Amino acid sequence: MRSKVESALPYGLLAPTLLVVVLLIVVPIFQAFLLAFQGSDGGFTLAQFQKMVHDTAFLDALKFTFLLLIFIVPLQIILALAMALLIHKRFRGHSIFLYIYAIPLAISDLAAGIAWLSIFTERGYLNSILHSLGIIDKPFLFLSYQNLPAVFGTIVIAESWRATAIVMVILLAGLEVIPRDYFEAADVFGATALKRTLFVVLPLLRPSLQNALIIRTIFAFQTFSVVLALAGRVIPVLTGEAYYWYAANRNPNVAAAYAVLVMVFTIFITIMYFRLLKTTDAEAGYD
Amino acid sequence: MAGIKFDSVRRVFGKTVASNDVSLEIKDGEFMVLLGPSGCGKTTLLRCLAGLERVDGGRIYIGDRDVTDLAPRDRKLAMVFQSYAVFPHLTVFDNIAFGLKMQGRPKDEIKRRVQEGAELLQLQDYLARYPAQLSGGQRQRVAVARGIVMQAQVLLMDEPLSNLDALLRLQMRAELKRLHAEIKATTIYVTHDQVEALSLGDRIAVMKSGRIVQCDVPMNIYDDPASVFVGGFIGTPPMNFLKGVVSAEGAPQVVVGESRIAPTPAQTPALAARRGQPILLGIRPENLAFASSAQRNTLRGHVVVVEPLGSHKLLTMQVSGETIKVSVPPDQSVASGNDVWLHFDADKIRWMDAGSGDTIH
Amino acid sequence: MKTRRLSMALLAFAMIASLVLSACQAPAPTPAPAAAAKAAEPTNAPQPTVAPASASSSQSLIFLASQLGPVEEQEKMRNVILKDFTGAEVDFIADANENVILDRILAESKTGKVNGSVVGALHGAFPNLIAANALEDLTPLLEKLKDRPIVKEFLTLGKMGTDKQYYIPWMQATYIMVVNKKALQYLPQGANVDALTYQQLGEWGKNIATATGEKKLGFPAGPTGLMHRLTQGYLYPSYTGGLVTTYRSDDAVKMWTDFKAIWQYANPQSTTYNNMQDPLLSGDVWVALDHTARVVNAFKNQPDDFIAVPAPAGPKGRYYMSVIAGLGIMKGAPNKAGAEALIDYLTQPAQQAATVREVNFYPILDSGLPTDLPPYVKTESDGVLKQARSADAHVALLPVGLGKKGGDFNKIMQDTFTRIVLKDEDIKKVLDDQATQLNALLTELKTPCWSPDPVSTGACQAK
Amino acid sequence: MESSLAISRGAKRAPIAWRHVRDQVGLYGAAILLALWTLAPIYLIALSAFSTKAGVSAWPKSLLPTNFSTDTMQFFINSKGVLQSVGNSVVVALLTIAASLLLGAPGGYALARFRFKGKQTIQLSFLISKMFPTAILSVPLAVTFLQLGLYDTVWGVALIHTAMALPFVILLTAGIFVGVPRDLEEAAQTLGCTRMQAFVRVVLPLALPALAAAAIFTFVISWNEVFAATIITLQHRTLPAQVLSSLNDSPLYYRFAGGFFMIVPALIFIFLIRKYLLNMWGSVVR
Repeated sequence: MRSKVESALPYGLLAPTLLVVVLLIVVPIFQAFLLAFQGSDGGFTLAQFQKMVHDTAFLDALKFTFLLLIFIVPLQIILALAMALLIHKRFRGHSIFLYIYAIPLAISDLAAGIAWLSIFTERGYLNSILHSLGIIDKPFLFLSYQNLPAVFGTIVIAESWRATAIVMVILLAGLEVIPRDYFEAADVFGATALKRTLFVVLPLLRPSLQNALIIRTIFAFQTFSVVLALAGRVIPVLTGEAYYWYAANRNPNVAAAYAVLVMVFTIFITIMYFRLLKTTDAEAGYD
Repeated sequence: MAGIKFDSVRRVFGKTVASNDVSLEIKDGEFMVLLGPSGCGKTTLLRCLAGLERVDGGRIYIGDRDVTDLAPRDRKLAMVFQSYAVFPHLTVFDNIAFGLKMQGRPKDEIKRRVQEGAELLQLQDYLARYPAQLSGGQRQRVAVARGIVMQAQVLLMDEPLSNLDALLRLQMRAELKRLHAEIKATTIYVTHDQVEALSLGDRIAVMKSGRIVQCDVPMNIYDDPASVFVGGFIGTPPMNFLKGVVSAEGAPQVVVGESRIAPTPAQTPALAARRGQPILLGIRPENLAFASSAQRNTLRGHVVVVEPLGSHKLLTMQVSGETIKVSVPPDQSVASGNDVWLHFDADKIRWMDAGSGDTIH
Repeated sequence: MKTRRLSMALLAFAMIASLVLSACQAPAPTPAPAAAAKAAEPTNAPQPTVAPASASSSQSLIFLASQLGPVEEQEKMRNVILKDFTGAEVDFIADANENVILDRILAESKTGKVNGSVVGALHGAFPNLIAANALEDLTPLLEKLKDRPIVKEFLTLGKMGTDKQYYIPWMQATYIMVVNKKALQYLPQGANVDALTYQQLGEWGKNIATATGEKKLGFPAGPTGLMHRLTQGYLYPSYTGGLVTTYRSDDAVKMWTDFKAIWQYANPQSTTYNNMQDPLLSGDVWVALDHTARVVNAFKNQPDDFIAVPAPAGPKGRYYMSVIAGLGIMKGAPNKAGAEALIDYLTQPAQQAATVREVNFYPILDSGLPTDLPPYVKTESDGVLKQARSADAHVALLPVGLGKKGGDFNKIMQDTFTRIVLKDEDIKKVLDDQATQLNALLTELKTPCWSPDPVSTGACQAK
Repeated sequence: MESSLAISRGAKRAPIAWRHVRDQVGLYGAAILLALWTLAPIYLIALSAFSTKAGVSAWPKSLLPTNFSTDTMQFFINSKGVLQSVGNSVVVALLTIAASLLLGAPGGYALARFRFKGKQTIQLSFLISKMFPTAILSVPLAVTFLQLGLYDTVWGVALIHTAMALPFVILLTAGIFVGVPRDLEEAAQTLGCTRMQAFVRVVLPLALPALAAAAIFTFVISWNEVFAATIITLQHRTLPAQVLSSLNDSPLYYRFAGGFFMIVPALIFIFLIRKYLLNMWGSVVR
């Protein structure tokens, strides 16, 4: 009797959370799926997806979403790793730097978009600096639709700024649980800083990297405020299009189709991360 | 050619002086054990040598190179960590080969040397495995093999056996001794286990609070401890200490409780200089024996506990109000509650200053 | 241990505080900035034609508006324009995103839990609300207001093609051109800044670019900019005399060709501009076309630098869009008497004058503009008047009767612009594609043509 | 006694270790560079928020507060709805903390302490629940909330935020409870505590600082959430929703003021939880 209660306990403890999440997240997701597959007559249709695929912005949105992922994620990992490795050295005053590096963690993308717009716009701070240094005499148009690589670059920078903090915190937390002996062993056995990072730190950080990558990818697929602020819709992204279809075009069905697509991609990439970064059974010690 | 010299090495952590101007020379090929209780600074000294810890003062030399400011990788040494630090993401082979790979050795050389190292430590069958698939003892061997294949002039070991169970420790101890005989690298071995120290070391440096209090060959450390600290740290059970007073008149004798103990002629002048002063008498448990009656150099003792240990019986006794340990042959008949006479040879006694604890010569 | 206690206490405090705070969600008192209070000049005490029921004077009234969303405008509305209204305690709720307000109205009307009383929205939003049966017929109220010189055409629009009066005209706005005085020296030879053509606009931009090396024309083509309104109400009618019917006509091809030429001299950041006042103020742009409310801060902050001029003319004349906002009353409104009093109040000459003075929306009364306008409003209204009084001026209206599909319609316009101008696709092909979509949409909606397209019996179609 | 032992009393000072100096310079140089990179946008938006209107559109812009003015900031703070929305944001966030910790912490404890069937599935489904764009998720929710009468109430927003925060709270609290040694809890049980008492008297006090940090993290999630708040509220706007709706079409200087106003709490929140950042996320890693 008692063991029955015991074995039911974890489910009991999880029940309230599951209930809320199911009612407020899972059911709406399900409803959104319905919307995406529903025609105006209420029957099943793929028309919403056809409409989405044939939309002018669709291919660009697909392209830029993945391009941003490809550019931002590695850049963030490198930046975050640099920050985490620095803090990990526990030098005098490292806690101040940890605080500073972590600040963007709590800054919303809405505010981040406004901040970076003030930097990159034609008569913004970056051009002011370049101008006063005498590097340019006319403002450079970072946000010109005719110079997509530049616009893209500003987005990569702004997004990297905003979301590096979470990666840094996860990686640093991961570093903390790795015994320092491993790093010291690498030092003693002749590894340079670079080799140590490549051959010892990164492999040992794999679980944290996996978590960071998954969390970042989930968020990267969903951010668009910064993109919208800097590029308008010249550089469309999938979630941005979803929002645009909902808010501006008043078409929740196509919006839901975009959202479904985003979810499918996210799941797919997450599975990929699991595959790529999986510790082999032998490594984990299961024969 | 690759001796090691610590010259006034100092390392301070906040208010703790982990290494208080330590100077020590280790000869080429020597097996030096740093021994001491935890927190005595022995690991810090080792890490300073490895370059894992910065020194706050003094210099360190390997051979005639001043390595004080070199990065660990430039010091050309190998190390076995207490936790082994065997990389969990690399196979046994890759672990052993790690240092060689970092040096950029050719592939076939790496292979050959890893094979040799694996043979030396009987790891040939496990080369493809990951550390998680090995037992603790096997992982320890991997750590040692990784150090040995470097063929470094200096091999550092930081309590390498402390995580093994008693039996395995015994085996590995002998094996390390054999290995050292074979590879002849200058070795510094940190431990808090005095049995390991006595069995392995060519010399032992006993440390306390950041200083080396005695550095000598094992038997001298055991027989002739430089202080109460060393005597009380080494030996199972350690040396017994009894409080006494040097007689004020006549031939110098020491009064311990009701007994009067006469020093050897060699000890006499030193005691004569301390007439009327308190003094400590140090004697190892195995140097005490039962006597049938009071005679020269006997003490009256009361048996409190009897522990038969197979090879001998260990007694806990009260002597002039102090507790001491006595080791007697296994067939000695004795029971708790007995009052007995204890006899010892005067030349087995070590006299220590009651204030400083230093041995009086 | 200390920190543990502290955090425990903090947590407990947080929970209690949240419960207490949420329990007493009284509306926060509105701080009235001194400046705003001073700006409100003493006007004749309003004499409401509709006597408010005495009980309702303290009663609250929710006024939902899809206009005046920007924070400064909301403040003016609350602190100046509505200040003297005694008929009820007005809670003015506006949002820059029209859909938020419309959704709220539709939702309230659908669930029957009506909180809002007065609705202020653009003409184009009303069909949607009428279809949902959310609005009262205001014919009785209009009867009481018949002494007001409200422009007759606007009143007719308020009937939405029925015999019922669904809204009382509230205010109007338009799109004008704002010019930095520095640009005037580069005007093309013989061009009159008050009577430009689109072709001259292009030449002007070219002259500026040649002289300064910078492209200084500007259009609000950002994500929430109103570029599609410029296409609908200015470019298309000025070149083709219509919008839907002439969508893929040769005139339309000519229009897009000309506009592409103009766009060459537009600041390439235009695709990020949601309003034109910021780039005008920063100097990124010297010549811009936008909604009056979205350029007014340029005149306000740097009154000496800018002038307002009529939009350019095309081969078919100088078309401009008149944006009309109306006031309706929700069916089942909790405070109907107060609502009627409020509409009465807002359409009085004093409030109409205050509206243009404070928030730059123009009166719907025949009596013209008040004379006591602050200089920056005067500057802008000069341009508006010039535009309306131009010899070749014609009015275009916002799309009518698109209902929920207004977004789809705008998207077709926007996509046309994106593909032709930004992506440089073949004009004819794009127009054919988009016209097909347009026809499909309008067929589905059975929407007849609206001005400037000629009246049609069936669904409006591109030829 | 013959021994190589030689303790020299006078401490020899090491000469300046250039490697060490070089390392330190490199270390601090890199740390400061990265700090500048992080702080620059925050500084600049602060600069803009506290500039005169003319300063915001000046060219070239000064990098020093030469156009200092609190006018726009004051106007922003005094305009109707802002203070109220700050109040709403706080209430919503506190309600979210209370609800998500009360609901989520037991779940996190279950994940940390028990092995049971479906554990991985449950953990994974929490993750998957975050993969659907929030902006779109709010649409069906708004309809539901209208029917439930929760539309345009702080309760409604708090409920949605709770649902959004719960997957994180579960993961974070699970990590926190893993960090509390099981032995302590078992010791308490052998000393006569019931499971519940052991939890309340031993586990909870030990986990509390980290839980407080998790609470602040939840606060941040709620404080920054904008889409659900925008869609389901109108009169009871939270601050981000207020900024998004009323500032989007407002002139740039108000947007800067609003942006900066939203960033300030971020500075404070992270300061409060800086010590626990690693505890929280460290255990997520395992």
